[in-house]
Parts: sequence; C-alpha cells; structure tokens
Amino acid sequence: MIKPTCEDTFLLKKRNLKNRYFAYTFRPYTQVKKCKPGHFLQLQIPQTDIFFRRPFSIAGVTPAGDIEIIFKIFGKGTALLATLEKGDKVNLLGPLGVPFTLPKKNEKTILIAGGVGFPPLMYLAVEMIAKGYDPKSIEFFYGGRTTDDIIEKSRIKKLGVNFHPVTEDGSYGMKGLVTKPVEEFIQSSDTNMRIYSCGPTGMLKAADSLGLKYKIPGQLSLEAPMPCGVGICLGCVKEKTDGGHARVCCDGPVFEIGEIVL
Amino acid sequence: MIKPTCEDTFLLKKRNLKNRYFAYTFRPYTQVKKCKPGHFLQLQIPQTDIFFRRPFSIAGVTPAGDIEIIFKIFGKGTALLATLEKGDKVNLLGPLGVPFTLPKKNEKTILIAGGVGFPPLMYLAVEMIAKGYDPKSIEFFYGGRTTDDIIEKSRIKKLGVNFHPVTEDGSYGMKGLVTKPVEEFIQSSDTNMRIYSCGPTGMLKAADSLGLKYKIPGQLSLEAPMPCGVGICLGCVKEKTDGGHARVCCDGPVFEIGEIVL
Amino acid sequence: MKPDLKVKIAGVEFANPIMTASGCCGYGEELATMFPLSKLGALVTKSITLNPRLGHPPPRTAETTSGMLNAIGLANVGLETFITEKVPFLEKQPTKIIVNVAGSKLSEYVEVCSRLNDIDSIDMIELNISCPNVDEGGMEFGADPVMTEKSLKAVKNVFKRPIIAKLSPNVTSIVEIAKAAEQGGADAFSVINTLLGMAVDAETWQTKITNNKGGLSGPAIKPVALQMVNAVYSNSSLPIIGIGGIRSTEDVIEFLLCGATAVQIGTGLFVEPTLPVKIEKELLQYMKRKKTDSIYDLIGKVRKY
Amino acid sequence: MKPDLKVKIAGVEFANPIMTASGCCGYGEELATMFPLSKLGALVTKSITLNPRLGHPPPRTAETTSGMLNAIGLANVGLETFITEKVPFLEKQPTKIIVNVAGSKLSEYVEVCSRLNDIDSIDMIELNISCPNVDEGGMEFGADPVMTEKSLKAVKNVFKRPIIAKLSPNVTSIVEIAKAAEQGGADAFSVINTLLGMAVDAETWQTKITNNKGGLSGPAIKPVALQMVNAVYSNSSLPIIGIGGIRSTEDVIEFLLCGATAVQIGTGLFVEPTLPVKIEKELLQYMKRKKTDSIYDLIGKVRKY
Ligand SMILES: Cc1cc2nc3c(=O)[nH]c(=O)nc-3n(C[C@H](O)[C@H](O)[C@H](O)COP(=O)(O)OP(=O)(O)OC[C@H]3O[C@@H](n4cnc5c(N)ncnc54)[C@H](O)[C@@H]3O)c2cc1C
Ligand SMILES: Cc1cc2nc3c(=O)[nH]c(=O)nc-3n(C[C@H](O)[C@H](O)[C@H](O)COP(=O)(O)OP(=O)(O)OC[C@H]3O[C@@H](n4cnc5c(N)ncnc54)[C@H](O)[C@@H]3O)c2cc1C
Ligand SMILES: Cc1cc2nc3c(=O)[nH]c(=O)nc-3n(C[C@H](O)[C@H](O)[C@H](O)COP(=O)(O)O)c2cc1C
Ligand SMILES: Cc1cc2nc3c(=O)[nH]c(=O)nc-3n(C[C@H](O)[C@H](O)[C@H](O)COP(=O)(O)O)c2cc1C
Ligand code: FES
Ligand code: FES
Repeated sequence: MIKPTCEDTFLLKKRNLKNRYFAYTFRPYTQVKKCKPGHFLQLQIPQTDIFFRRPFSIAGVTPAGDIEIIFKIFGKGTALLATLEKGDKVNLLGPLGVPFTLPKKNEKTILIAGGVGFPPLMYLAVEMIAKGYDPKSIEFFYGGRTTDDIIEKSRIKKLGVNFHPVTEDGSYGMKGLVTKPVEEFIQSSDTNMRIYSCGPTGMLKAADSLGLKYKIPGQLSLEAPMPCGVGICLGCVKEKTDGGHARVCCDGPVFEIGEIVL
Repeated sequence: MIKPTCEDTFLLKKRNLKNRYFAYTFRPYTQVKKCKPGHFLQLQIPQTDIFFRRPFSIAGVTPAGDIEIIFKIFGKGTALLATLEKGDKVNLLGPLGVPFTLPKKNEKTILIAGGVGFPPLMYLAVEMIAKGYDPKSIEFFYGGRTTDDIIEKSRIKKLGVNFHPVTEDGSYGMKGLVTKPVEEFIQSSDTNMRIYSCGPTGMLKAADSLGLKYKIPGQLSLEAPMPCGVGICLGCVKEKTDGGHARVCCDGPVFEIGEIVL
Repeated sequence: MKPDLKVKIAGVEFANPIMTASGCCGYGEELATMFPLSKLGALVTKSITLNPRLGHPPPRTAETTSGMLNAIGLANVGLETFITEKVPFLEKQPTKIIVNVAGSKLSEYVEVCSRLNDIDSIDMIELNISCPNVDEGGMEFGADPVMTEKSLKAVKNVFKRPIIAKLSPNVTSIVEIAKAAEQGGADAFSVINTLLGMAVDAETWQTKITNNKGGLSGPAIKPVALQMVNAVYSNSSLPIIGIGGIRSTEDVIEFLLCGATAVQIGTGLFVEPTLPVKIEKELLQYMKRKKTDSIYDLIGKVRKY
Repeated sequence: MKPDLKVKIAGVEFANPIMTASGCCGYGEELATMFPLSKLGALVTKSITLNPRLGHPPPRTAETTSGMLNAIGLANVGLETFITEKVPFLEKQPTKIIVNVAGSKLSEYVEVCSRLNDIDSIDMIELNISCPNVDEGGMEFGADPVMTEKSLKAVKNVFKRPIIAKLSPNVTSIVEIAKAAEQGGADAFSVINTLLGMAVDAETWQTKITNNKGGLSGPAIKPVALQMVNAVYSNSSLPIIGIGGIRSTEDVIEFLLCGATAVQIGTGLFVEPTLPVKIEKELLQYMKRKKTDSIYDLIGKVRKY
C-alpha cells in the first residue's frame, strides 16, 4: 500500500478547454514516481467555504514533478476550482486508491471513456505506450453527447492509438452510444481482449455487461461521494456482487468487471 | 437617513502600502454622491469561509464613481482581503453610519489619527478643503509607534494642512505619544477649536479627555465588532455616559466627545 | 399564470412565506430604509418584555464557523415604549406584524400579551419560551412540557388572536414540547430558536461574550433545524414556521419541503439585509421552473428514502 | 524544558491529549500508513457491535455548511472479526487503544464488553450510548438518565478497566445524563457525539442520505460541543474528552480551556488525515510560547466574565 501525503503545491499551468473543462498542471509534486493510472487525488479547494476535499483522477505526471488533472465544472467546488490562477497554492492528498492493472502484452486493450472518466484512461494509454505496448493494440473508444464532450482530440490522436470517437448527435465520429461500436468491435475481433472503462454510470453498466456477456476481463473505475478518500469514513461504499460493501476510495476506485453492483 | 445599498463592485486599483497596509479603489459605486467622511462600508470577503462582513471607513470617493478604503491586515478576514487581485468582485453594503459634522468656518480643526483610524480623517480633511476650508486651519496630528505606522505621508503633505506626525520611537516627526503635542497645541492656541479623532482606544480616550478638560467640542469615530452594520442585531453597542446603550453602527460610529463611556 | 406565494397560518394570510426573525430586524425601521416591507410575509419584532431591558454588556456577539453566537440578553424598549413609539410605525407597514413576547415570569408574559390584545394591528404573537439568554424563565418554560402547556393556556386566555409557540432546539424531544404547546392551545410553531453554544479565545483564554454562553445561529445549524421542522411536521398538524441558517432561496425551499408553511430569516439578514427581496424573486422563478402553482405544492413534499 | 503533553484519564496515561474519534479512523490501519500512531494519545475504534453490520445503504453521508451529516449506521466487522483480525494489528501500535462499543440491547453491550475484558491490550472502552443512527437502542439509552445509569452499571460489572460514557448532545440536560453515568460508575465522559440533522436536495426534493436523518459533525458544531464540555466540567469531577469540530490547534486549546482533559478528532481527519501530527507539534509550540509546562495548566482554565 502506498503511503499518501498531504502536500501543498502550486498551479503551474491552466488550460481552459472548451465546454467547461479545464486542465491543470501542478508543480512540485513529490509523489510523481508513485503515481499510476487509476490513482486519484483529494484536492482541497483553497480558502473557500467548501468543507470536503474533491476527488480527481490523475491525468498524467512528468518526471520533472508535475501532476495533471482534467476537470469539468459540475457544482460549487469545481466552479471555485476553475477560478484559480497560475501560482495559486492548493493542497493535494494522494496518490489514493487502487490503480489499474496493465493488460497482458498479447491482449487488445479496449478503453471506454466518457465525460470526466476520460483523464484516467488517457493516462493509462500514455503509460502503456511508455511501457512498450504497441499503440495500435489500444482501441480508444470515447463517447459523448456532442463534439464538445470529446476533449483533447489531438492529444489522443498523437498517441497513435486507434481512436474511436462516438457522439450521440453524430457531430463528431460515429453516431450513437459508444457501447454499440464497442460491441461490434468485440464481435469482430478474435484476439484476447481486456476492457477498461471510466465514465457515467450508464457507460460503466454497459461495459460491465459487455465484459460479462463476452467473458472479457477488465476493470472499471467508479465514482462516489468521498468525504475522506482514504478509507476511514465508510461514506463511499458500493454493494459488492458477492455481498458486503466495498469502499470505492481504497478498495477501488478501480474494480474488476462483475465485482460491484452498478 | 440614507438608504444603503448592497451592490457588487470591482477592485480597480490595489496599492500595497508598507507595514501590511493596503489601499483599494473600487469601481463602479453608485452611492458616491451620498458618501460623507465618517461613513463606512460593510465589505463581504468574497467566496471564503468568513461569515460576517467586515466594516471599513470610506477613505475617499471620486465623482467618477470610485470609492477607496485603506486597511491593515489584522486577522483572517483582512488577510484574505489582501489577496484580492485587480478585477475581483466584492460586495459592498453602504454607505453606513452617521458621518462627521463639519466644523464652523472660524474653528481650528484638530484631527487626531492613529492606525486604521487614519482613512476617515484624511477623507474629512480632503472634503473640508474641497468645501473651501483653509488647509492651514487644519492641524493633522497622526500618531504611530514608528515611522512605518504613518502611511500616505506625501498624500497628507500635498493637502497643505499642518501635518504633525508623532512616533513613539521618534523615527518620524515628534517623539512620544500624539496626545502630548495636541495638548500643547491646545494650550498655546486661543481660537475656537474642534477635535476629530479616530484611532486606537487609548487615543480616543485621550482625545475625549482633552475635549472635556479644555471644553473643546468634537467628535470621535469608534470601533466595535459589527455583525450587521445596519442597526438590527444590537451586537455593537457601547454604554452612553447618560445611561443606556448606543449602537456604534447606526447611532455612530461618530459620536460627540463625552457621549460614550470609553 | 404567476405562481401564488400566499400562505395562511391560523387564519392569517401572508403575501409570501418569507418573514424576518425576532431579534434580527429590530422593530422594522432600519430594514424599511432598505426595501419596502411589503416584500415580507411578516415582520417578527425583537422580543418584547414588560420592562425595558438593556441586555447584557458587550461583547455580546461572536463570529463562529458559518454562524454566530449571541447573548444580547433580550435588550428591548419594553412594552410601553413599544406601544407608544414602535407600533405606530409598524401598523403603517404593508406587511403582517408578529410581536415576539418574552418574560422571566409567567405573569409577565400574561401581562404583555393582554396589553397587546388591545392593539388590533398586531396580527399574531410569537411566544418566545425558548430564549437561551436569560437566567430566569425563557428556556425553562420551553424545555418542560408541563410549563409549556401552562404558559400557552395562560396567554391564550388573554390574547384572542393566534399565538405561535417558538420552540427551543435544546431539548431531548422537540415533538414532546410541540405536543404540549398544542395541548395548551398554540396555533402554530416556530422551529427553531438558537442552539446553546460557547466560544473561547485560544490566545487570551477569555470567553468571547460576556454571558459566557449564548445562542448559536446561522448556516451551521440549518441541518438541525430541518430535522426538527420535519419531526414536528410528522407529529402535528399545526402549521410550522421554519427558522435556522437561511441564506438562500434553496434553503427556503428545503424548509418548505421538510414541512414549514413559512420561514424566518435571522442571521442571514446581517450579512445581506435585502435577502428577503432576492428570495421572493428567486422563489417565483423556481416555482415557475418547477411548474408549482402554490407554496402548498412544496410544503412537506420532501421525498424520503 | 519541553512542555509535558502527557495526560491521565482514570489511571491510564496518554502520551498526549490527541485522540482520533470513533467512526473516523476505522481500526487504525489506514491512518497507520500516513503517520506513526505513536503520535496519538489514543485511537478510538469504530463502534463494535456483537454481530457484523453493513450499515445503511449509500448515500450515507452528505456535505453541509462547515460540516457533514452521516448515517453510516454502525457499519462494523462485528466482535469476532474485530478480535481475530483487528486487535492483532491494534495491539502492536505504540498508542493506547480505546474500543467504542455499541449495541441495540443492553445484553448486547454486556456481551461485547465482557469479551473485551479478556483482551488486556484494550486500555479502555468508550460506551456509545448516543449514536443517532440506529433505530433501537443507541440514542434512547443516552437520552434517559435511568437507562444511562443502568447501562453503565451493567457493563462496569463485566469490564474491569475504565469505561468512558460517550454522551449525546440531543438532550435537554447533558449534565443530568452525565451525573447518571457517573452514578452508574463511568470513569470519564466523551462529549459530544453528533447532533441530529437532516439534509434535502432543493432540486430533486430527495433527502440526501438513505436514513433521511443523520448525525451532524464538523466545525459547525464546535460551539455546541464547547458549551457542553464546560457544562459537564462545572458539574462533575470526572475527566472529559472533548469532541466536536476540531480542525486546528486553536480548537484543541479551546476544548482544553473549557475543561477537556483530552480531545478526539473526527470529521477533521477526513479533510486532513495527518491533522493529529500537526496539532501535536503546534500544541508544543503554543505551550512553549505561553510558558505552560503541562496540559493541566490549560484544562478548565477558561476565563469567564
Ligand atoms: C475517484 C474519482 C475520480 C474523479 N475524477 C474526476 C476527474 O478526473 N475530473 C472531474 O472533472 N471529475 C472527477 N470526479 C468527479 C468530481 O470529484 C466531482 O465532479 C466533484 O466532486 C464535484 O464537486 P462540486 O463541488 O463541483 O460539486 P458539488 O456541488 O459538491 O456536487 C457534487 C455532489 O456530490 C455531493 N458531494 C460532494 N462531495 C461529497 C462528499 N464528500 N460526501 C457526500 N456528498 C458529496 C454534493 O453534495 C453534491 O450533491 C472524480 C470522482 C471520483 C470519486
Ligand atoms: C466603523 C469601522 C470602521 C473601520 N474602518 C477601518 C478601516 O478603514 N481600515 C481598517 O483597516 N480597519 C477598519 N476597521 C477595523 C476592521 O473592521 C477590522 O480590522 C476587521 O474587521 C478585522 O477583521 P479580520 O477578519 O481581519 O479580523 P478577525 O480575525 O475577524 O478578528 C477581528 C476580531 O473581531 C471579532 N469580530 C470580527 N467581526 C465580528 C463580528 N461581526 N461580531 C463579533 N466579533 C467580530 C473576531 O472574532 C476577532 O476577534 C473599522 C472598524 C469599524 C467598526
Ligand atoms: C442577534 C440575535 C438576536 C436574537 N434575538 C431573539 C429574540 O429576541 N427573540 C427570539 O425569539 N429569538 C431571537 N433570536 C433567534 C432568531 O430569531 C432565530 O430563531 C435564530 O437566530 C435562528 O435563525 P437564523 O439562523 O436564521 O439566525 C435572535 C437571534 C440573533 C442572532
Ligand atoms: C462518518 C462518521 C461516523 C461516526 N461513527 C461513530 C461511531 O461508530 N461511534 C461513535 O460513537 N461515534 C461515531 N461518530 C461520531 C464521532 O466520533 C464524533 O463524536 C462526532 O463526529 C463529532 O466530532 P467531529 O466534529 O470531530 O467529527 C461518527 C462520526 C462520523 C462523521
Ligand atoms: S471516502 Fe471515506 S471511506 Fe471512502
Ligand atoms: S452591528 Fe448590528 S446593530 Fe450595530
């Protein structure tokens, strides 16, 4: 188990992506070497009346000691977070949670991302490529309502993965729900596969069903309100399929397909 | 009675004076025409966990619709206030309180300022001069521990008033407590006089005593913790010399010499 | 069609469910300089006692995390001055007038209420049997069901218009006290008064207010107030005025959903004296958006698990 | 000379007055990855019940203004698993171990305490007679002086080391309950557990937690906790552990000044799990600055008007 730290860092780079998405890079962060795709941070919104920290997946790290998150304005906390300026101090608690397990080298990797579930899967793809996986073994499915929901398009393309954007209104990539092309891909493919998904509940449910239906192993990264993020409050639990509760923050957020009642 | 407003305005100019003092100019402020020296504002420290507004004397207004305050970092609220940047939004409730009454034209005006009591007296001097009072009829006594406690020296000098800085350590102006040269001035003067004071309690007490001892009329601007600032909470009361309580926020903050038990 | 903000409590009709809380709006004069009081469903006066009271010496308020502590000590002008100097202003106001009455003996309550009965412009009395800031009376009445019932009966005898019992949160069962007040003849409840609290300066070791302990109010206490409103709502059919920590239109809606027919804003006025005006406007917008025609479509409509 | 942080409660010596509160530190395993538990005076476990409990279904926490609402519902591994899987870890820790015990019947409390009596590494029991999140038992015990005394007597019979009674703030007189607990043989008090509260979503009209009502904790409740600690302190000579809203060293000092011999940090750990380490350091600095040699120079030393 990793020993998380509680440390102050500074906003180094702020990119205002479209559609209320922001990419923040913080420096310095002493824990970069310990970070893995699937890990998250608990970020304290500085000097506000927001009581709890807010959880964000790590979107990437650099050896120089930078750490990136990508977030979307959702409620009060993220709205205030979006007002930070370069140089502002924030406190990070992390890295937290159980990260993704990398696929076997002979497996096709199917990433299914949606909404704010995109950052950890992008990090996973980057990490795999850095570890020597063939970018062409990665199928990056990314679903949204409209083209504005698909962020960092050029960044994904640069990775050289097989990029499959899908929008409900057809304004970018294929038209419809992301799970349809995923299922078609699975049906048309005869290699070993592994699914990774992070996104809205509907998407996770679909990924879970596909995995179970086609007996494809894989992992899902879940969300829950997280008062603590370190396993001590029992506020973030979800029901396990074999009974009992799992804490999303420390038994997850990454769970095996079929493990959790979605 | 003035109808105060609750309005959003923006930080137009931020000057970091020495020794933890800041001068802030806000624009626009629709109430500038109603503002008088002695009036104060209740300022809401934006987006923080500070619950109450904080009261600040008006330090000056311009016909263009600017309003100025000068403040010193004291506790948590003022520390956060000092972190605002140009363009930031703040909400002002004001103008509040009973302002100073101007002296008679034949009276020598004795201003006794100290600490954060300086801004309203500077505003008073500026207003008097604008109204045609002879700057040389204004004796501006300004006391502090050391030279760093005397801010805006050149601004005062430019007014053309008789400026009497006094520091306890003698590092600027006369050495000692401000009340000694004031008393000497009173003793050596034979015209009608009027005292105005705003500053730490010790200074106000001394000004009050001098007024009573030499039968010089005048006014003191007091401080109290102010939950509301508009007279509805009864939290800011002080004892009156003739019995009963006065609300500092709306029966004051400006009171006649001898009116309040200090 | 414009949604209807009107509510009725014990036969008295209010233009909207937004009232200002006792002790947080004086006798209305100061607020009237800031907005027309017609924007209020009702104004509730500072507690009136038989004799004038200076209250506790300052400091008598302290800021706390998301709230404040007060021990004003029922400072008020007293019954006679209230009648001669404050009522003439109040009765000209285009809003309902609720006079909050306090005392340190039952006979005092009775005397004040009986005098107020003669003044027709006073729509209702709110009986403060729950003020934590006086040594005699006050809290003791509101913490004991027997005294609560007795007090209500006594004042109902002399005041012929509706009486609201203002309940204390500092009790084991607010439902028990509410039932006793109902038994005594209360026509409605105000829920809640302040929670007992204390604040100390870690630097000087000194308590922050002269009365040492005081009443906690503000957003900090809202969850406690909502729970108590809902508990009383589930156990009595009398109308409830919800109070505690209101700072926004959402807060008002939460109180209505939990069972309040109207609300009072206290400490929130200190931060934003014109809050009632903003809330009235936003409440209309909310109701339009939610397609609710009347406040009654919200009252008690919380969805429970 | 370095100030002495040691305190003694009912004969048990603690390295410092800083403890982690029940339900806010699990069984210590997670915090131990973040700092050495030797930094704590004591760790208080999540409430242990006879049988394992899943607790209420999620959502079972909600954020409130400067606080939170929880209705975890006493989720815990149950007595047997606690003894076989959690105690072995706990007894290796260089800190005192206080086991919080809860139940829905008195017999359950007795059975759990009697089993724990056999485990020497458990220094004390904290009796949770005040949990607002279970339907049977819990609160009822702690709201009634007779049941409180009876419960304490019963467990004192079977557990031979000191027992702390954890008191509920949801009562008319916490002093009355404290006296009953003292009468029953309590060796110390923990003051306070959470305040009853409720939270509703103004948009969906849904309560925010599945149990509908829950316990309010965090900085919002600190003034209430300080008042209750001081009230118990003024009326009993038993040592008090102060709890409620601690987020900083100043908060700890305020509790000590009001009469607490030690403190527990609950919700504060969720925001800053390493808070105890910071407080221990800053408390030493504070004591040096104030020239106080021992924690006892602070306990109860509040200056009142
Ligand atoms: C492991 C994990 C990783 C995530 N990664 C990302 C990411 O990379 N990018 C991204 O944009 N988002 C991410 N999220 C979601 C992000 O945390 C939420 O969008 C954010 O918390 C919303 O906060 P807010 O203050 O804007 O909204 P709020 O105004 O807080 O609304 C959020 C809702 O959740 C409730 N809530 C919030 N916190 C708590 C709590 N601690 N306990 C109980 N209820 C609570 C609020 O009451 C409210 O109903 C992640 C979430 C998790 C759990
Ligand atoms: C009429 C008036 C005019 C003023 N003009 C100026 C000025 O021009 N420039 C200037 O620098 N300062 C001025 N002050 C003083 C200024 O308001 C204080 O310095 C400021 O409020 C300190 O706030 P803080 O948050 O920094 O300190 P805090 O951390 O709040 O400390 C202030 C102390 O006061 C207490 N306190 C604060 N507000 C309240 C309240 N509402 N109720 C009870 N207790 C409270 C706090 O608990 C604390 O003990 C003026 C004050 C008044 C009353
Ligand atoms: C400064 C102050 C004075 C108060 N005075 C009274 C009073 O005289 N009578 C009374 O019944 N309630 C009084 N209260 C209680 C309020 O009416 C209200 O019940 C309580 O503050 C909770 O509401 P809030 O959180 O909106 O302030 C007072 C509250 C405050 C803050
Ligand atoms: C999530 C959570 C779970 C809790 N569980 C328990 C518990 O099992 N037993 C208990 O006695 N108190 C429990 N408490 C109460 C705390 O121990 C503490 O008394 C209360 O939270 C006030 O302290 P705080 O404001 O520092 O959190 C719990 C509190 C929280 C927030
Ligand atoms: S967020 Fe606290 S246990 Fe998971
Ligand atoms: S600050 Fe509220 S009455 Fe003066």
